[in-house]
Amino acid sequence: MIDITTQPIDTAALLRQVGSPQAGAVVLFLGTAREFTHGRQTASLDYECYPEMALQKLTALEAEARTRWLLTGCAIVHRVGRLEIGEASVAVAVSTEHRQAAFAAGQWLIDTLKEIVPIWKKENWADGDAQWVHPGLETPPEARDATRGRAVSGPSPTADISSSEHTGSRR
Amino acid sequence: MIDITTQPIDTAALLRQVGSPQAGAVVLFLGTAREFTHGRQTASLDYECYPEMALQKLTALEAEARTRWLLTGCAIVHRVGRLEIGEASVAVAVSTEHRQAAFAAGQWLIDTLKEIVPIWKKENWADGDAQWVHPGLETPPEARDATRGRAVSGPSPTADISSSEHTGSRR
Amino acid sequence: MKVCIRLFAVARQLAGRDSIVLEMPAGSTVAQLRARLAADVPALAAVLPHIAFAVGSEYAQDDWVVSEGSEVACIPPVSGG
Amino acid sequence: MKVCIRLFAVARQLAGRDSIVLEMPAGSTVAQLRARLAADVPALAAVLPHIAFAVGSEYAQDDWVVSEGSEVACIPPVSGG
Repeated sequence: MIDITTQPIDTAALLRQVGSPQAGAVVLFLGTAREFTHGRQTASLDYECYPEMALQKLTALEAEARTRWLLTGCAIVHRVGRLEIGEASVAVAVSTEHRQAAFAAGQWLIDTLKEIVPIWKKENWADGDAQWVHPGLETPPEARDATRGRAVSGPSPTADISSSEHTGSRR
Repeated sequence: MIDITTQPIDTAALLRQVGSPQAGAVVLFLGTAREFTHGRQTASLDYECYPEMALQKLTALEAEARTRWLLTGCAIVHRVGRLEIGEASVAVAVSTEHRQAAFAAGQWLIDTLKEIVPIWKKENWADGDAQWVHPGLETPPEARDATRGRAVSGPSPTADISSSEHTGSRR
Repeated sequence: MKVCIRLFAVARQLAGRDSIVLEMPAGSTVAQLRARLAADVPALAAVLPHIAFAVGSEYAQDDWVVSEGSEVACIPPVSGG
Repeated sequence: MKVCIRLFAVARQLAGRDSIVLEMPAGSTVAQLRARLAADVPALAAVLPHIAFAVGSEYAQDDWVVSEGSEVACIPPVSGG
């Protein structure tokens, strides 16, 4: 089950969804809005997505996970819009016969989601600044909502997406 | 938070319990009663524990996990008594700043719980047989509730418990 | 041909709009779209080298040839999860 | 000294009781308890080599000396989780 929603994520429904008489293990991962990042306080987060592509990529992720592990259940839900501190932005739930596969599949799903699914987070800092988070991209000054902004940097995630990429020309 | 209970595990309460403004990740593991084991059908499970020692060992597990990872929340609940297929026998919930630690701590906690905490499962097979599960121990015929029993075998888990073991004499 | 490019996150913010229509020669590649976008929307020039493109909801490399009517999107480095 | 041993799971089932009190010499070790238990409760003899002992809620090796009043338990291989 794949969903992108503006509503709070219903974890109980997700756990019911992936439950199965064939399952001996369930792993639920939640990404939650953290108050402090490198000591800087966050007031809230805004998530935006490219809906058609995000849904397609999430669906492809589930399909790929099902080729790698024998899943008795799988559900991925991403929330978009405004999130307060402590709220869950993403939930990944998988069930399997044995626990090793549930941990491995859950971790692979969230790791890969964070690399390839077109969803973006904006930090609304407590100091009034706001800033889109784009790992590897130094946000230029004009992209900041206030002047005290500081871009978050990190390795570019776009290097690992070749498996489902258009390469070469189409005609 | 540590608990051993005869009641269904309240996963929503566990998730609230481990939630924290400092947490960016939550991992919940559930062990659930599976209908088939090596093709043989289970009707229900009975769990029994040595309550004082099980609580002490679960408490020690949480403490050890907190020395290994920076946990913003940790909860372990094991259910005992009769469980129907699909019900959760155990729940481990951890929250951390970043997700890698949440997966690692969750997996270590359930792996170690299954090695050292004095809790036992009895399979009530659909064919009427019933049998305590003791990995590495061939259950002798007189320990079976019916004649078609077959002991579950596997590696002994008691080899790895030296960290909290009495060794040598006390006086 | 007309190509509509959807813009998200910092790209949308810098451009001040959520899509832009470019008039491109038939047979244009993603690289050519990227160059035209930088020329037409200078606010995007600095970030475009770091922005991926998607065509029809799939990531597309620079040599990908865009067809008329394709759905094209700018995909800045993602930060979901 | 009197030593009360709690029995769980298959040990409880085989012995038909959930504890047993043994009269042991002062200074007895876990190994001596195990031997006496096998002698007094023949139904346990076959499984006792595979059963761990706990004293005061800690796993105790064979050379551990049991004190009077200690809480002792037979711990068959565990299968919780």
